[in-house]
Amino acid sequence: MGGNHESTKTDHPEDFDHPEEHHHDQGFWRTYIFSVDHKVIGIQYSITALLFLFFGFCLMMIMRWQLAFPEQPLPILGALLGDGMPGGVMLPDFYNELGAMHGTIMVFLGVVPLAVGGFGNFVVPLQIGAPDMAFPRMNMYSYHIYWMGGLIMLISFFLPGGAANSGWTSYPPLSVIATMGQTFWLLGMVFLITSSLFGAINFITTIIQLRAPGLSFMRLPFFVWAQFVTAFLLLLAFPPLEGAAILQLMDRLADTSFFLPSGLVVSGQALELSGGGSPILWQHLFWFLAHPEVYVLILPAMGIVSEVIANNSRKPLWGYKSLVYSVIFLGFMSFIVWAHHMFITGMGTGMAAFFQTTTMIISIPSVVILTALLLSLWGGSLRFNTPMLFALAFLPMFGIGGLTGLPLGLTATDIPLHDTYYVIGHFHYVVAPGTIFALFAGVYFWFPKATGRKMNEFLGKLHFWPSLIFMNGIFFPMLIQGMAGVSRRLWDGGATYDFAQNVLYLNEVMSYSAWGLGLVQVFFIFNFFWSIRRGEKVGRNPWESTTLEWLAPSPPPHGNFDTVPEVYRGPYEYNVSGGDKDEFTPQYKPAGGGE
Amino acid sequence: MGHDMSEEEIQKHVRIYMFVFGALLTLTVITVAASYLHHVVPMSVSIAIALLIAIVKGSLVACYFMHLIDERKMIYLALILTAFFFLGLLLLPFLTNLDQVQT
Amino acid sequence: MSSEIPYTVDARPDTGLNNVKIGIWLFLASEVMLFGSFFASYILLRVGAAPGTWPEGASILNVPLAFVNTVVLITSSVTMVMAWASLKRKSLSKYKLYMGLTILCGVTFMVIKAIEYNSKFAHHPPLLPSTSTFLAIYFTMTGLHALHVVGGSAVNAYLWGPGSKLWKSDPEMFTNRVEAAGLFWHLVDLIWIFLFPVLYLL
Amino acid sequence: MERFLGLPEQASAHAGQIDYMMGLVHVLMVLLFVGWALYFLYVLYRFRSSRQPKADSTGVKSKASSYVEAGVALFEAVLLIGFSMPLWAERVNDFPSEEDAVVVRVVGEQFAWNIHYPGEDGVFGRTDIGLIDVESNPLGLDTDDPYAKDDVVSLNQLHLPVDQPVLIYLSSKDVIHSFNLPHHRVKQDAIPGLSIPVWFVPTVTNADMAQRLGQESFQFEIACAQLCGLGHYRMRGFLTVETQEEFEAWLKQRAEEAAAASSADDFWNQ
Ligand code: HEA
Ligand code: HEA
Ligand code: CUA
Ligand SMILES: [Cu+2]
Repeated sequence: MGGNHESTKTDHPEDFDHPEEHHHDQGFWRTYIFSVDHKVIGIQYSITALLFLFFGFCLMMIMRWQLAFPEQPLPILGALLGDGMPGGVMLPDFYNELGAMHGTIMVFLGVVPLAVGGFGNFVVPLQIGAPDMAFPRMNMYSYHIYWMGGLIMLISFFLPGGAANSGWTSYPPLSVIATMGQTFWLLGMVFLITSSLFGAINFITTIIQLRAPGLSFMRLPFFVWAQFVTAFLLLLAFPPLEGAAILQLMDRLADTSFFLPSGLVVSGQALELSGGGSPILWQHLFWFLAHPEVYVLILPAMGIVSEVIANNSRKPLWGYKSLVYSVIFLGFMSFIVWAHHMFITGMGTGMAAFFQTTTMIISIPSVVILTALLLSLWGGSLRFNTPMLFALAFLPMFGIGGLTGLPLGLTATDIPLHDTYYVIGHFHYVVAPGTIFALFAGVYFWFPKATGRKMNEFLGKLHFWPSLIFMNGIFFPMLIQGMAGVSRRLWDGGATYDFAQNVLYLNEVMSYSAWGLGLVQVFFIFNFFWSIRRGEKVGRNPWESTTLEWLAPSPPPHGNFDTVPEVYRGPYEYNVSGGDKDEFTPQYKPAGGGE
Repeated sequence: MGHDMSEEEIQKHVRIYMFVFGALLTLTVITVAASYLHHVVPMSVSIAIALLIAIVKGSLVACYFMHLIDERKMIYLALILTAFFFLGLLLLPFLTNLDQVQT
Repeated sequence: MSSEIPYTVDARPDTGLNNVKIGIWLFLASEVMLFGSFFASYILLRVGAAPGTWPEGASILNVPLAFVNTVVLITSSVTMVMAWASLKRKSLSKYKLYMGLTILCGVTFMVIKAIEYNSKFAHHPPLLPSTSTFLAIYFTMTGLHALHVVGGSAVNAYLWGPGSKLWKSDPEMFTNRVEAAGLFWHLVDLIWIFLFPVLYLL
Repeated sequence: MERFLGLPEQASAHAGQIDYMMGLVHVLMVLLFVGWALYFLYVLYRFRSSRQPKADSTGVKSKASSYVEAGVALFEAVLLIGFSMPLWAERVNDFPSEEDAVVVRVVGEQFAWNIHYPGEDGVFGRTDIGLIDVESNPLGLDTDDPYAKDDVVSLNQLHLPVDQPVLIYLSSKDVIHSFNLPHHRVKQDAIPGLSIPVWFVPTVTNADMAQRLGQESFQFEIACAQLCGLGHYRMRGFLTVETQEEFEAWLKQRAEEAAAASSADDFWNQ
C-alpha cells in the first residue's frame, strides 16, 4: 500500500512515483497474455474483436454468394467448406447456421467487445485520469471469459449438425428442437454475458470512483458518459437473458418445457413433453435484453463520434448538457420499448399502444443527439482527416438507419415491414455504416495513443471512400426489397416467390457491393499492421486535443500518467479564447495558466 | 458504514441484529401457519399475505443486515434504478397474458 | 507499486464509498435482475397454465424441510453479520467462530437440499424437472439458488481460512472483504425468503 | 404512393390506409433527411479548415433546431394517435362476427400451410394430435366427429371469396411461422399453443389482379415470414381470391375429392 491516496489529493503531484522507474520485467505471459493493465486488456479485446468482426463478415460474404446466385457452386472456396456445401452448393441449413452466427458474432463477439471492451478499456481510464480500472484482476478475467465464449461459438461449427441455426434471436420452439450447436450457442452466451457483467461493474465503479481530482461528472468527456450509460444497460439488461439462456438450456438438456406449449407435433410426431410453456416468454426475455443491447451497440459509437468531431471541428460540442441528458434518457427508455420487436405476435391494443408510444419517445433523444452533433459543426474549422471522415459519415448513415426505425416502430406500418429486408436494412444502416464506421474512426483516432504512431492518411482515405459507397450499395437495396415484401432469412433470397421477382436483381448488386467492401478492407488491415512498425512517429498529443488521455505518453506506461492529473475545466475548450490562430485549452491546464 | 465505530455503537447494532433475527423467525412461522389458512380464505388473499410477509422479511434483511438503512446516495440511486427495471420485468408476464389478441 | 489504484480501501471523499462496496452492490443489482427474470417466468407460466393444472407447492414439496432450511439460512445471515461486527470489535477469534457457524449453516442448507432433491428423484414415479412445468421451475430456481449458496460458502470458507491472513497485514481491507461477502450472503438469504413462500406455500 | 415506395399492389380493404400512413411516415423521413443533408453538405463546404482557419466557438444560437425537434415530436404524435393506434385497433379489435365472415383455420407446420374450412355447418370438427398422419391427415381431424364430416382441408391452397370479410384462426403445429400476405398487408405470427385471429377483406380477385398488371394470370402468395427451419424459404402457399360462385364450387369439389380419397383408403384398408 503506497500512500497514494495522499498523493491523489495533493496539489503537488511531483512526488507521485514515476512509473518507468518501477517497471520491472514481468515476462511475456504476464505482460501480454495475463496482463491486468487496462491498456493491454483493451488492445487484447480490440484485436480479438476485430478478428471476429472480420470472421463474421466472411460468413456473410459466403452467404451473399448463395443469395446472388442461388444454388450455383461457390468457386474454389466452396470445396473447402465441407459438409454444409456439398459440391460447393450451400445447403439451406448451412445458410441458417451462417446467418445465426453472423448476427451473433457481429453483435456479441465483434461490436460490443470492440466498443466496450476495447475502446472502453483503453480510453476510459485515460480520459478520467485514472491509473487503471477499479478492479484490474476482474478486468483480466472478463477478457478471458470473453474469448472462451467466442471459442465455444467457433467450436460449434464443427459439431455434428453444425452451429446454431435458429437465428441470433433463437426463438423457441425452433431453437429447442435444433441440433447440438444451439446448446453451445447458449453456453457461449452464458460466458459472454458473464464477461460483460464483470466489465459493466468495473466500468461503473471506475467512472464513479477514479475520476481525477477536479473532474466532476459534468466535465466528463461525452465518450465517458456514453460508456457509463452503456455499462448500466449491460448490467441490468443482460441478466434476464442469462436467465432465459438457462431456461432454454433446461429445455434442451433436462426436457423441461418452459418455452414449449402442450401439443407440439414435429414432422408428424407428437413430442413427449409436459408442455404448458410459452414461446412468447422467450421473446420477452430475449428482447428485454436485446433492445437495450442495440443501444449498447450505438452509444459508444456516438461517444467516439462526439470526441472526433469536437476535436476536428476545433470547437466545443454544441449542447453538451443536452447530449448528456439525452444519453441518460435514452438509456432509461431503452428498457421499456422491447416489445416493438413483437408487434406481430398477436398483441392487443393496450400493449401495442404502450410500446409504440415509448418507441416514438425514444427516437426523440436520438434526434437531439444527432442534432447537437450536426450543429457542432457550424462555425468550426473542419479538418478532414481519416477519423473525421468516418465520424462525419456516421451522421447521415445513422440518420437513415434511425429514420427507417420510425415506420417499424409504428404498429400499423410494421405489419408489412416486419421480418422483411426493410428491418435488415434499418439496423444495418445503424450498425454497419453507423457503428462500424464510428469504430473505424476510433481506431484511426486512438491508434497513435496506443502505439505512438499514426496510421497512414492516404491509405485511410483509400479505405474510407469505397467503404462508404459499398456500404450504401449493400444496404440501400435492402430497404427497397423490404418494401416489396421480401422476407429475411431466405436461403434463395426470395427467388421462390413471384412477388419478389422484380427486385431480385438487387441481390447481385448487394453481393458485389459486399465483396467490394471486403476487398477494400485490405487497405485497413495493411495500414493497421504496417503502421504499428512504420507509421509516422508522434508525440503525446498529435491531434491537439483537450482531453486527459493525450496528457499521457504515447503509448502510456503502466500506471498511465507521470503525475496524477488535475482537471480545471470542461472537456472541449477549443478556441474559446480570442486570437486568430487555432488554439485549445486542455482540461489539465490550470485556470489563467497560459501556454 | 463508516469504518470507525465505537464499542457502544457496535453493541447497539448487535442488539438490533438480534431483534431482527427474532422478527424473521416469527414471521417465518407466521407464513407457514398462514399457508394452512388457504382452505379458509381465497387463494388470492393467501398469496397476498405470503408475499406481504416476504416483503417485510426481505426489507428487514436489506435494511439491517445489509445496512441499507444508512447507505450512501450513490448506492440508493443504483438500487432505485434496479428496482424500477425489476418491476418492469415482473410486469412483463401480465402484459403478455392480459393483452393477447382474441375475438 | 506505481499504479496503485485509489480508494480500494478508503472511501472516496465525495462519494463516501470505496470501490469494493460499489462493485458488490452493482453485482447484487445484476443478481436481482437475474432472479427477477425467473420470478417473471414463474408468474407467466403460472398465470398462463391451463386451469387446474398448476399444483399446489405443498402437495408435492416438503414444507417442514424447507421451513427448517429457511431458519438455517436466516440464522446464517445473523452469524454472518456478527462475524463482521466481531471484526469491527477487532476480535479475529470471535470472527472465526461466527464465520465458522455461517459456513456450517451453508453446508447444513445444502445437505437438507440434497435430501429434498433425492426424495424427489427417488419418488415413484420420479419427480423430475421434465415431469411438469411446476417442477421445472422449482428445480431451476432452487438449483440456481443452491449454486449461489455453494459459491457464497466457498468465499466464506476462503475468508475463514487462508484469506484471514490478510487481517494481520491490512485489517481494514479484510473487513471490507468480509462485508462484501456478507452482502452477497444476505442477498442469497433474501432470495430464499421469497422462494420459500412462492414455491412451497402458494 | 404505394407505387412510389415500391410496396406490392393493394388487394385488401385496409391496404390503402396502411399505405397512406406508410407514405406519410416516409414523407417525414425524407423531409428530415434531405433538410439535414443540405445543411450538412453546406457546413462541410463552408467550414472546411482551409476556408475557416480558426473556429468560432460561439456556436449556433438560433432556436431553429429546437423547432425542428418539436416538429418531429408533433408529427410522431399525430402518426401515433391519428393513424397507427386506430388502424391497429381496427385490426385487433373489430373482428367480424363468425356469421358474417368466411371463417378459416390456418395451421402452419414445417414447411406448409394447412387450411381448414368448417364446411356447411360452420363448425370445425375436432382435431387431435394423436390422429395426425403426415400423408393422409395432417391436421389430425377426427372423422368420427359429426362436425368434421363436412369439413374441407387443403394444403397450401387458400381460397377466399372476394369482398367478404375473412376471419382466420392462426396457429402452428411445431415452431413459430408467420402468415404473410404481402398484397393484403396482412402479417401475423403463427404460434404453437395459441390460436390467433386475423381478419381482412380481400377486394381483388386473382383475375382482376392479372388484368391490373397486364398479365396472363396472377396468383396471390402466402409467404412465411418467420425463420422456421431449413425449408423456411420455400414455405409458400397460394391464395386464390375469386367470386362467391367460384369459391363455393371449389369448396364442393374439394369435399368430393376428399370423400373419394377416403373411400379409396377404406378400400385398401379392407
Ligand atoms: C445500433 C442499433 C440500433 C439502433 C440505434 C436502433 C434504433 C431504432 N430502432 Fe432498431 N433495430 C436494431 C438495431 C437498432 N435500432 C436491430 C438489430 C433490429 C432487428 C433485430 C432483429 O429482428 O434481428 C432492430 C429492429 C427494430 C424494430 C423491429 C422491427 C421488426 O422486427 O418489425 C423496430 C420497431 O420499432 C426498431 C425501431 C427503432 C427505432 C425507433 C430506433 C430509434 O432509436 C432511431 C432514432 C433515430 C432517428 C429518428 C434518426 C434521427 C435522424 C436525423 C435527425 C436526420 C439526420 C440526417 C442527416 C445527418 C442527413 N428497430
Ligand atoms: C453489429 C452487428 C452487425 C454488423 C456490423 C453487420 C454487418 C454486415 N451484415 Fe449483418 N446481420 C446482423 C448484424 C450485423 N451485421 C444481424 C444481427 C443479422 C440478423 C441475423 C439473423 O437473421 O438472425 C444480420 C443479417 C444480415 C443479413 C441478412 C441475412 C438473412 O436475413 O438471411 C445480411 C445480408 O446481406 C447481412 C449482411 C451484412 C454485411 C454485408 C455487413 C457488412 O457491413 C460487414 C462489414 C464488416 C466489416 C467492414 C468488418 C471489417 C473488419 C475488419 C476489416 C477487421 C480487420 C482486422 C484486423 C485489423 C485484425 N447481415
Ligand atoms: Cu415457416 Cu418460415
Ligand atoms: Cu428495438
